[in-house]
Amino acid sequence: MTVKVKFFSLIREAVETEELTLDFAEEISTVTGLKSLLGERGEAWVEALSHPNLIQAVNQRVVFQEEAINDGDEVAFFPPMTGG
Amino acid sequence: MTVKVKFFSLIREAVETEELTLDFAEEISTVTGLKSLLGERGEAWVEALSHPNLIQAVNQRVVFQEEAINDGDEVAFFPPMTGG
Amino acid sequence: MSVTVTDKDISPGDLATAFYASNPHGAVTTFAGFVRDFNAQGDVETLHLECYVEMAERVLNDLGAEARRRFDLKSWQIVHRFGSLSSEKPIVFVATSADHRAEAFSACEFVMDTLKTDAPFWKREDSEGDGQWVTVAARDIDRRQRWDTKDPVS
Amino acid sequence: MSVTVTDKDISPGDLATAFYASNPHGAVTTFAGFVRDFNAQGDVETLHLECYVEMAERVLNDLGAEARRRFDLKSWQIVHRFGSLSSEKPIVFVATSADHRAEAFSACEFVMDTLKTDAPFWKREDSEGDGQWVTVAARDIDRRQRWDTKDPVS
Repeated sequence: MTVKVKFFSLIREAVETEELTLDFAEEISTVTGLKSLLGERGEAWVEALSHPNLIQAVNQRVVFQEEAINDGDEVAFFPPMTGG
Repeated sequence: MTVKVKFFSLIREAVETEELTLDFAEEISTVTGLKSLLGERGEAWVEALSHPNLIQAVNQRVVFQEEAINDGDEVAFFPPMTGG
Repeated sequence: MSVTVTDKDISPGDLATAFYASNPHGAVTTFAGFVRDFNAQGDVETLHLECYVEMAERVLNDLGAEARRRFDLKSWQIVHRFGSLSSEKPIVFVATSADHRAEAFSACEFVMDTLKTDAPFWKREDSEGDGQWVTVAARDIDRRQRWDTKDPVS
Repeated sequence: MSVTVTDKDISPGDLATAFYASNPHGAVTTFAGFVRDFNAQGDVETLHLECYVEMAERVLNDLGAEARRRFDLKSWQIVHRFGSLSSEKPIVFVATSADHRAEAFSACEFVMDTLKTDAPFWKREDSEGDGQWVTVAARDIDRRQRWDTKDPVS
């Protein structure tokens, strides 16, 4: 399955990555599964993705981390928003 | 003493008067006294000045009808305001 | 920090533009009130606003000063039209500027709620050969009164 | 009924003027937020706003639609800047139009309070060679939460 992953703000800085397109054999069923997979990239990734205030979005909507992921989805990780 | 008196909206229409400058010998001490004096002008005046929601202002400030009037003051009578 | 009471047409867009230009700082809230579209209300042709001009200027200046003190405003402006207005014409423009949006919003709403019942304007709806004075809406009295008891910002 | 998310400068005066022109009806509230004057804060030179553009457009469109439904709006507009902004530049413009001012005010404040915490923008204060991410203010979280329980207009 293919998943696009985006990172913003201090999460982006921590993993030094803006965007990834993953095409993996394993079936990843949830955001939590995706986080585990990304954690294999190193300690910085594990730390960033276990940030206590981490927010995740699937297809531009904020979701809980048990949210299902499907082929073609766009997932994003970021800290609390500070717009306006 | 000299007092300028103004009337607005339906009070103005009822007494058919926009503005009066009164120069009278009697000493009028309060707004109530002025209303009594104006009431001598006829029934339309008595009625208009006993309107249940009548508001009175002295020198451009809303006051109770016991408010004192002094020489040179500007007094106004009008119904509830509907601006904005 | 200014009050304008005028029988000339006002332009809320120009007023907002000028206010932003002189106060490019923090939070700015504006309110503009327009004459309703009379078409829905039958034969009303014109809204006439009678005004006790000297008192209106005094009341609005006092109101702006109170809003500034109560909500810690950086700046404020109140513009109110009187005279005859056709459908969709602007009647009133209020702008408030503060460090934070809570104060700017509350101050602007406080000014509008208060001027509705405390500034000496009287609305009359004119149709052909006939005029009807507008009476005070109960909701306007309620909205005015809540500022007597409420905390400055809530 | 429009959302604009842009890295170009915005002009709240022009936006207000255009909104008034297309909605000369009833009550219009606007809010404009500007970058604070950095001089008081030492060596901050620029405010940088990072944005997840596709999500911001979706969130703001949903927010405008919710405000319209909840406050019976006639019209609304949300414009939000991202990228680098110097002191006093406008960041955000919101306009709401309704039959009555209570709804216009509440809707505009609801949109601002909600987009602060729900729209994917992240502020960073940049000084020479250094950047500091802005953290969420407790008052912004409080102001967001009151809309979860409050009546539409109070």
